[in-house]
Amino acid sequence: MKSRYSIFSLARNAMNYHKDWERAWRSPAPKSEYDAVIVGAGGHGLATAYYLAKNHKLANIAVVEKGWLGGGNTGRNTTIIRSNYLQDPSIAIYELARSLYEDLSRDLNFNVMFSPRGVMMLCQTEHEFRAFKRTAHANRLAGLDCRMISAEEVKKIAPIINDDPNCRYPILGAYYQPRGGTGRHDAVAWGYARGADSLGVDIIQNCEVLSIRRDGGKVAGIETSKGFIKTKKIGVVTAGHVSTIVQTAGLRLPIESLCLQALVSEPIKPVLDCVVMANTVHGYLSQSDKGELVVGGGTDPYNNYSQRGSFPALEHTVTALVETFPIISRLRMLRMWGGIVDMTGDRSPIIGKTDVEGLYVNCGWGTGGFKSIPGSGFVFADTIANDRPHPIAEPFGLNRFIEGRLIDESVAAAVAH
Amino acid sequence: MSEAQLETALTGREAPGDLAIEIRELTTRGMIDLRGDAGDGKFMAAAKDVLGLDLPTAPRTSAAWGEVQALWLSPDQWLILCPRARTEELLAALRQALAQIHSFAVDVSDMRTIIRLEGHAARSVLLKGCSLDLLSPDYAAGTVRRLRFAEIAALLHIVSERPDVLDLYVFRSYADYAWEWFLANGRAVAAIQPFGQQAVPAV
Amino acid sequence: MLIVHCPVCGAEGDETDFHYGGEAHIRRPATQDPTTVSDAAQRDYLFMRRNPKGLHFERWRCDRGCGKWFHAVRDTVTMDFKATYGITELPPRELMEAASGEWAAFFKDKLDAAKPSRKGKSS
Amino acid sequence: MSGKPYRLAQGGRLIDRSKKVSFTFDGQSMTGFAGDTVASAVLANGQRVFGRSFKYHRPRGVVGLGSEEMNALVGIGEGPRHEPNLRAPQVELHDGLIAQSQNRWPSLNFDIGALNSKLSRFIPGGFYYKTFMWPQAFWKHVYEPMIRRAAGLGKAPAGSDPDTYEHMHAHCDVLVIGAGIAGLAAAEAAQAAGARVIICDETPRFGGVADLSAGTIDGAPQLDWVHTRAKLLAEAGNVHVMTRTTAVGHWHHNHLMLFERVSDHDPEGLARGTPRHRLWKVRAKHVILATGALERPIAFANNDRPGIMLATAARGLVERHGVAPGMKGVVFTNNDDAYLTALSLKRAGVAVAGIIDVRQGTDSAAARDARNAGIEIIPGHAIAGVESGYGGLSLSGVKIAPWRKGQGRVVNESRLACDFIAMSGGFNPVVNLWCHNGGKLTFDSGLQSYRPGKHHDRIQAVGAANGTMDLAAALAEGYAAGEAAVKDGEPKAGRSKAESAPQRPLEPIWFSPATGKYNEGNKHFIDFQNDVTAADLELAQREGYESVEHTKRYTTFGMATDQGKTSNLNGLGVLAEATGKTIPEIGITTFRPPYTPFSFGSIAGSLTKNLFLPVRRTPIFRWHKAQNAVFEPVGQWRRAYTYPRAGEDKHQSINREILAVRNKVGLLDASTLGKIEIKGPDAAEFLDRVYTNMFSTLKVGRCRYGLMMNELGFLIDDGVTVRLGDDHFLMHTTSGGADRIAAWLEEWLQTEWTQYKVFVTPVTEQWAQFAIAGPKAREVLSKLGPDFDISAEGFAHMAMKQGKLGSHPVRIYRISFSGELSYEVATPANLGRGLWDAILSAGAEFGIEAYGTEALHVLRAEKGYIVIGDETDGTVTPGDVGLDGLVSKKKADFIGKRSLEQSFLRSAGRKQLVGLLTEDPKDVLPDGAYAVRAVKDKPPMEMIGQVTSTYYSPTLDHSIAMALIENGRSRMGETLSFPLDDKVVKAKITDPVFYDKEGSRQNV
Repeated sequence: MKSRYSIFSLARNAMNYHKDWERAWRSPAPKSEYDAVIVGAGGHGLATAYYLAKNHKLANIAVVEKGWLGGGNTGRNTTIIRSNYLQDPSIAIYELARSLYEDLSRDLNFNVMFSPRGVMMLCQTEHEFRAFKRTAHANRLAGLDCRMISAEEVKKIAPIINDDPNCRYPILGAYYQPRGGTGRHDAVAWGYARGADSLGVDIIQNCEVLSIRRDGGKVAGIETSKGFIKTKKIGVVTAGHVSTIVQTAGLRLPIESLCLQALVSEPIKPVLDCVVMANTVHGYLSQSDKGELVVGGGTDPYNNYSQRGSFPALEHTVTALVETFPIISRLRMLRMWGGIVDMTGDRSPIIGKTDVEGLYVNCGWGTGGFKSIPGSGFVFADTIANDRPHPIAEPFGLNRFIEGRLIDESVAAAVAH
Repeated sequence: MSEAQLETALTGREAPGDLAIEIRELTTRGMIDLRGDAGDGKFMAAAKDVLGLDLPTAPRTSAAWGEVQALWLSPDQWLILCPRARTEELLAALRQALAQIHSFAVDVSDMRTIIRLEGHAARSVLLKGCSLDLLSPDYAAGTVRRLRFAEIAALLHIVSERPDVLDLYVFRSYADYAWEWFLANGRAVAAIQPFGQQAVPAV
Repeated sequence: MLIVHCPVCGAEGDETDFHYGGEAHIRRPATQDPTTVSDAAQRDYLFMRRNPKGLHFERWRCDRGCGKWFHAVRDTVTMDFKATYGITELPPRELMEAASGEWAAFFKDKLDAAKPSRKGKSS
Repeated sequence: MSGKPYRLAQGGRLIDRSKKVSFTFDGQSMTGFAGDTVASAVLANGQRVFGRSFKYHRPRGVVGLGSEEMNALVGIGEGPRHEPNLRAPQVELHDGLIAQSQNRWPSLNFDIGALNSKLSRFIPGGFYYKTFMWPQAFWKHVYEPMIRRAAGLGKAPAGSDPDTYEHMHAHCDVLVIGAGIAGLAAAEAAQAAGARVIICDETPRFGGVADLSAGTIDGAPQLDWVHTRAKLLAEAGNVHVMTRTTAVGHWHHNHLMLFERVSDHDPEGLARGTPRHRLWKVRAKHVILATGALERPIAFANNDRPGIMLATAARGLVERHGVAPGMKGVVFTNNDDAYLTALSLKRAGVAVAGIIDVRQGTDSAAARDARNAGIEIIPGHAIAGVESGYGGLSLSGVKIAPWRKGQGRVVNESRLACDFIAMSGGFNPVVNLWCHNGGKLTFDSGLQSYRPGKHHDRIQAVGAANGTMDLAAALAEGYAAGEAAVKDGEPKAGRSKAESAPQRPLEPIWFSPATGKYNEGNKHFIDFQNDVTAADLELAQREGYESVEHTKRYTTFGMATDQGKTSNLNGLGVLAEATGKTIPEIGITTFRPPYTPFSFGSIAGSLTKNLFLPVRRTPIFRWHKAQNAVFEPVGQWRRAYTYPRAGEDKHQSINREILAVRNKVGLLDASTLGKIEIKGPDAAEFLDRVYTNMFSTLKVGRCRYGLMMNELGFLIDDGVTVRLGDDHFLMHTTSGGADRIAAWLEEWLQTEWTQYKVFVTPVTEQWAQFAIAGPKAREVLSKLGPDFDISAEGFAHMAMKQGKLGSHPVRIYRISFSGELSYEVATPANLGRGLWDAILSAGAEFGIEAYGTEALHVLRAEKGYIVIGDETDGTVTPGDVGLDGLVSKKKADFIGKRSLEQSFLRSAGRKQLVGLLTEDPKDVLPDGAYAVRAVKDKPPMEMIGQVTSTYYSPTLDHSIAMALIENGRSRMGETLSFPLDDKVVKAKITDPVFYDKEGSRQNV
């Protein structure tokens, strides 16, 4: 077990100019065999390993990572955490994740800076208003702490919002989850990494998986850039790169990889103390602890592995936000970037077993990955350990595409008449 | 019942004096959307009989015969322009001539609003809202191009050059938006002279 | 922002002047007789997608031009368009040969079928 | 403020001493000259501290020459025109300018936040991950607000931006970024070959650092050459020249954004209405990067004190603005370039205590010149620390010591008195744009920096941006690139020749040890703005944050507003030394757009307020507006929702409108309905494919309601389609679906059923379309003078007619969405307003009233008609909404048919559409309320379905609702519970048709 982080350890180390801090995680060479191997050391993969070790007492686990841990979408998102979804399966997994986030810093002894500053989803058309009212009823009966708030309350919570009733899309109200918020994305990966490492998990960075070796209908192990690793259980958690990996085991997935972009402004003193999502105009905004305004947009439409998107996707988002938050007009964009997200046909994730024994996938989180990390890792670990889907994971199985049991959250926004 | 009153999308709108270009709505033009197979000789001949012109088959071109013009829209689609008063007659003639040929002609005179832009700054103003290479020789007089213009779909017809006369066709419901866009982006004080003679930069 | 070229009308423009239509060459099994289509075949048609890192064969529409659909071959890493071709056509032979992974498997029988026989050559 | 003579008596080629300019800094009135920057003018006034750093709140002054500035960030302007975080050396001074320092409280010289500096020992890089975890609630309420307040730099403006912005698009053959020597040469060569050229420079001037560099072109000063080239390009005709324009990003297929600051320097222009910023979207066939190089600072202890700046910055102040960086300076360098600064200072009469050069020996042209000018050179030495006054606000001297690479501690230290330091650790080519779209870099050991490597786009780097530091070589490289960029171009430019003295190679210095124990307590800043020190980087390594990305994120190095322009390579150098690796082995973080931050206003351009998104208006829009209609956005349309009269609220007016339709007659503007004409021999068969129900059997002149599914088997649209002829149909779609469905039909025709001979032409906007609905509808119609039979027999329900109503040509459909006798009349859009007015006057005697979309919705709900998007949400099948009868059993195939067979879509327990009547007729169920299987004290409760539409029906004087309820159709009569926040509403399941179940009213 690692020595604990605290204000006291910080003070103690300060006396010695911080020369004695331990490594947050080891840098082990791969063993020849593990009980389970997780492919992908992003938030989801590391959380899976952590819970496998913690909840299911599997000690002989490795997480293999092509690059550096947390270097993919975990470190590229806009860090929003919320669970106010419409469909029951989504509510269950995202609320599990959100509630784990509440206590994650203490659980991991690593400050992941979960900041339940509230998430507001603006209602800017009557149709959107009605759709969110429906979600609000569903969430209330599911036991979530969420409520509709008036345009006046919106203005009180986010004073910089454009409350002109004659603007293009006046604010009619909002759907508000007070215990939603943000977290520090890197810290989530690092915290899980440190936690998993301290429970004996080998995190093997700079180790690319070349293929999955099958033994008939079962997995036999993985070929990696650091040699063959034998294992009976493989959990693939590689987001946009999942298709290419499972393809080596002869498996197809209903996944497409798209580029999702985000940007931050230069840092300014606090102006916004909650997360605001404006779905009608496609933009969302929050302010980081450093003072940067964090902006997320939509995906480019076409398959893309380049981590570089097109300017128009963000241009539309920024234009919408200038309209919604007029003061940002004179602020400046500091940095924009893209991540490769894995989209399924119903834009909900896939968690579960595959047709190959011992091969499990956890992918398709699309644009919703960060907020789900603890819940995703929790149920995926349970699924791998027990070789059957965790009840919360069950609806997200691959079978739904055969049965037509889709979990489509975007449909609620369908507009017609 | 009295004569039907015409109220176009921009009726009553007048351009302010502070613009770098002249803009106005053209209200007396009839339009027919004509579909047919350009590879079908019978279709082309029948159309020519009625319109007096060869339907242009080269992409983004136009043809004219007297007061009738044909703008290429697609390999199987043209926009026929004529005086508004002649639309009905021309449409009837087309339908009759094309009765036995797989084709379709429909009156769309009211579907689009035509905004005419005139002046040497016409292209540079338009370039504030569209990404076409309007300064290249590809956009000589007669050129027709569908485009994305300031968030809306439009059709551009280069009527003549030096000085530029440009017709911008937008769907009727967007006419106000397009007009407002020109008022904001066409202001003389914001005029740009791309290329050509430039002020010498400081050193 | 990509520049897309329409093989039908020759228009070239920003990607936003075009509409991306997803994976190319997906056969709709139900068009013949829906009753013969298995659940798995229907799932494959609706949801399973080739998601290559590299050459991808896809559909686009010349949205702000001639309105016609066409096919394109694009590298999903460099974003380079390698070719465009008609909406009812197969890609150029060399690009079918250059395809990898699931696409290579898909084109294999097409390449075999299109292989000129010796006899055909000499006659 | 002191009256120290920082403004030199002469010199400063850019300032006009005859034009005094007044401005304020932190409320203090100051003066400068035209041609000053905020940096030069404030420094000339003796003010050295410009702001406080991000974490430790240490005082900071000017470091850079231009956009690399990371310390002297100021807020400019007031109120809604305030702009934070501007780099002082980039801000051009103008009369009345208001500048404010940032990140300090209460004042710049006395800042409470500087306490952090005292505590700095306890808050190393990444400290916040290790603490603030207890108690849990304190993070959100105590710790985080504290951190947020302390961070953040400048303040946001107050209020909405009064200025305008715009976009501009341009295409060119060659885009040259940077108008220094190499860039100008490239532009000249390309334009001479006939190419369309755009050349832009971030600064207000062409010439780059030609005025600060050694060497001549064609035997004359470089500036002479720059003058002639600037004129030549501006007058060439095929060149667009731009100053104050930053190329901020490079995207796929040579798409670039150029950010032009049109009026920031020109408040008068702004007042006249010139745009403030303009964003150029440029498509270039070829890009030439001539972005130069940026000087590196050197990491020595307390290297952040005000008065310590880059050597080029010091030179720029003297040469361009006639401002002395201090009274007496030292130059600290590892290369020859900084010697020019010493010479500049000396020439200007500023004392130079010496040039401290880490390199051994003095055998170079630069050293000779320095010695000849009487400047002492101290070779083989480095700065080991600085002496500073109270609070670090001023500098009094430096400690120097012999330099040996890799030594841990300093010996033989000596002291030099000085009040400023000009430092140069070498130069980094500006490769940011090279990398934005995936260009690779290669490490250049001569420069000890990265320069451009491979790139898959047509882009080339020249001059210093390419690592070519020699003047003659840079010039030649510029010419060659300009010519190469133009494929068929003939080289026409007469080539100029440059000459400059050869330079001695630099010696890398990434870290200069301090006095005392190695690395303890001294701050060697790497990222100045974010307060990241060499020790922080080493700590990150020790803790296992080994990847350079980890180090960056853990310490925040390179993440400040300069995005690592000055810190990046120094950080890599420190990491390399700390780990015993080479710099390339350390790796490099990715450069992302933008190169320098640019305004969100420029990204939005003119598309704000009334231009933000288009509003679509129907031909009757002006009338609606004149009636003070309440509008509802439907897609991009604005539709009249209701027309409240004086003294009415919305509910009253909606009820009045409903009753008018039920009892008299109403008029609805339905122009937004999608209209698509479909013609061809296969049109009927095609419609059979796209609708769930049969259309080939429809008779000419008749209308039929149709349902459309997607391939998943879910409803996506509905509407009435009319058969105009054997091979000719008119399809109506939902308003929101018009464009989507037209494109959908084209897609199927072009890509799947290519054998069909069918033309699809959308004609939505050709027609103004109105519903005349109500018992008096026929009488109103009759008064309008139809030239066709409108009798009940002659014009039956679901029939259509073409003809004239008075002078108006019309298509008229006897269809009803209200359940009343109803005619939908379509007339060409430009005649629409006339017909609308005519109908109103014809209907006046029958009490006709216009009704809006909400009345329409209540009317249809009373009749149990679905609305796509209300009763359906993209997961609903025809069977779910009770329209199984409209799903053909005969047709072999239609879109979505196969998916209806999927097990979940056929499963028991699907939600089915039913009507609901609340127990209390006044109790209107809320939108989207859920019914539960059993009411419990508290959630969770199992939900069995939800309200899809809910209204108060004035017709029935009863609340009505439609709902999708699990097995709803087999539960008729059952009472369901809808638990709300404060109560449980009970409602009985009924048939969804609440009114006139027999349909007799529409069949009169």
